[in-house]
Amino acid sequence: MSVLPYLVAVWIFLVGCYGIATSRNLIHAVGCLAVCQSATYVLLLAVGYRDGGTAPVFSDVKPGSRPVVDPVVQALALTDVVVGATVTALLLALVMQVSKRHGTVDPDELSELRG
Amino acid sequence: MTRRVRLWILAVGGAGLAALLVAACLELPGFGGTSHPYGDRAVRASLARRTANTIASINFDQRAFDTLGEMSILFASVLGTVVLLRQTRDERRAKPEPAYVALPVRRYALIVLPVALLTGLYVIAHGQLSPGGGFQGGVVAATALHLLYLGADYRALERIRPVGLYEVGDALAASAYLVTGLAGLIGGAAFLANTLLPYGTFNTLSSGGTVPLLNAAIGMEVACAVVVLLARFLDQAVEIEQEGGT
Amino acid sequence: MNRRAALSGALEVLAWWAALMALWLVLISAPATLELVVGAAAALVGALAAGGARRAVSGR
Amino acid sequence: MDDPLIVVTLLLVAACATAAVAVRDPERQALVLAVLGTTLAVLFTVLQAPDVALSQLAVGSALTPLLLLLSVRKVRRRGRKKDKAR
Amino acid sequence: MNGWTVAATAALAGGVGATVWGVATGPLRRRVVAQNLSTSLACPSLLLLAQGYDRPSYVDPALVLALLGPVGTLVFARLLAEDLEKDPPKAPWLTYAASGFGAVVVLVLCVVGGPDRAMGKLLVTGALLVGGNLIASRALAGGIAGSRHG
Repeated sequence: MSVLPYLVAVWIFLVGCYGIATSRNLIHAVGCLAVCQSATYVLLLAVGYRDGGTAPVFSDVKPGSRPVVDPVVQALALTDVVVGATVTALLLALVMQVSKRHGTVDPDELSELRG
Repeated sequence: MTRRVRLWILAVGGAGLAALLVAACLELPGFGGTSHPYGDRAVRASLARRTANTIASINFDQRAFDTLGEMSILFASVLGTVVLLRQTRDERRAKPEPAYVALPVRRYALIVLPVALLTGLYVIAHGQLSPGGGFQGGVVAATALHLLYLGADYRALERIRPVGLYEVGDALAASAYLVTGLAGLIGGAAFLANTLLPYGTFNTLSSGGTVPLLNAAIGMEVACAVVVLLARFLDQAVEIEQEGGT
Repeated sequence: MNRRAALSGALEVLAWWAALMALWLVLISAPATLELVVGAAAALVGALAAGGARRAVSGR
Repeated sequence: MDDPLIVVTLLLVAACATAAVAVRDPERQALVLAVLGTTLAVLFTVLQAPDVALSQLAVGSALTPLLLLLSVRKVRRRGRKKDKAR
Repeated sequence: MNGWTVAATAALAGGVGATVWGVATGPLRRRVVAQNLSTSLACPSLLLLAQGYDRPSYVDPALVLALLGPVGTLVFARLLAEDLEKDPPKAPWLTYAASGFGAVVVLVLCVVGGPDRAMGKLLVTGALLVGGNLIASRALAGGIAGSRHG
């Protein structure tokens, strides 16, 4: 079953998209977006894995003594986790503004309000 | 466009996307394969520059320009949040009441705050040796400060955290990252090139040339950004009220 | 009176600094000189934060 | 894929992500997202990525829940006023 | 798959799996306790993995989890205080069992590791984990009274 990690990443992504599409509360939708983002981390790290490999951090292991996993995908995932958190904060700030202006955070109710 | 029609469109679109994604997954190389061309070259380049943590070497040395992009995204989203959550004319600021917190919880917060701050600084400082770096350490340090809000109340936190200072710190750290890059340019090599400082001895704090400097700049920038972010959210949730008084 | 308060405040920061320095020594793997210098600075920041936090909480 | 540890952690993360979407109330979802952050960190450690695990722990354990709950509190207080006014 | 990773797999599948189910269903008081338990079970698992993979540097994420896990639970105790006041969680034995498990794992690893520098870090992690776990459950059980502005 060497395709399970990829399928789990696809499942998490689809579940997150379903959550965003059918959410009745914008804050819940932002949470589902965070789930979608975590799907990309799972896929990235699954691509970079090597059987029997260890992390390419040589502070406590001699370089070259053990096979290592791919560090490039880890660098991508690492920065994205923190930036994703601040982007989530920006989205929540937008939700607060929507709630302040329209008094509701239900996307269906929002689409009916005009002006 | 009733809700039912939308659900149908979602179901059909979702099923199509799922089928394509699963088909793609079956074509991917097996999980745990041994062909990682970029990884091997990255490890070799990192060891050549005597940086023990290859991921820090990638983030702050081989792809430092990309991290500059990540940092500007982070800076822009914090800027956007500050603009969005400012206090508008029809709102007033109510003083936060002191909250009752049990003594053991308060003592725990007062003890763990400096320990978490020190751990955050440790994670930043040893970014290019052991697992860690500016991004993680910055968030840990910033979260440590807010233990005061959790252990006591928002008034105590406001007393210890002047927001203006952290906004200036955020901008300073971002420009420090840029200046370090320009220094590479002035030094005759490329922008953000790691040719200025000696690479030092392997697995020590001064190894890796400019990686520790960029690490510290990112650490300070992320810490200040998160403090400013949480300051605006706490203001909105705890202090600022509509004129009608919610 | 505030001279004595300032003295006890300084003593408290010093105590926090020593404790955090000990914690730093536990965290790092090899005590090189540069590590100790960075550790001393970090412990000082932590100690000042600890002192400030206690004053912020008690000075209601 | 001989490693049952990877299979267990992957299924744990999948179940927690599904739960995070299935829970509709934002406050309860913040709780599930905090646990999702922890399970993701364990998965990253199993996939030999301690840096990313550290990053996910720092962000997912205290920062994201705090942001979510503060916005829920702001939105809920506005909602309460609207109901009173109606 | 040496002994340590088998123990970690068992702790993850049994313990953390139960907390995921606990946090997704049931009344709010049980969900909050489940979130607190998920931290106090995941941290020993990380320590076991660090020993199983023979990588002392993997203790750093476990240390940060032992530090920030209880802080996350304090966030929930603080901001859900109004909802928790109505039926505060009263399941101390679960929390004590989890802290006991954490303490046992840390002690076993200290004995195996021998008195070197890594043992100090393990003891700090263990102290933070058990202390944080107990304080967080104390806060959940009513340590923070809900107030509109606080």
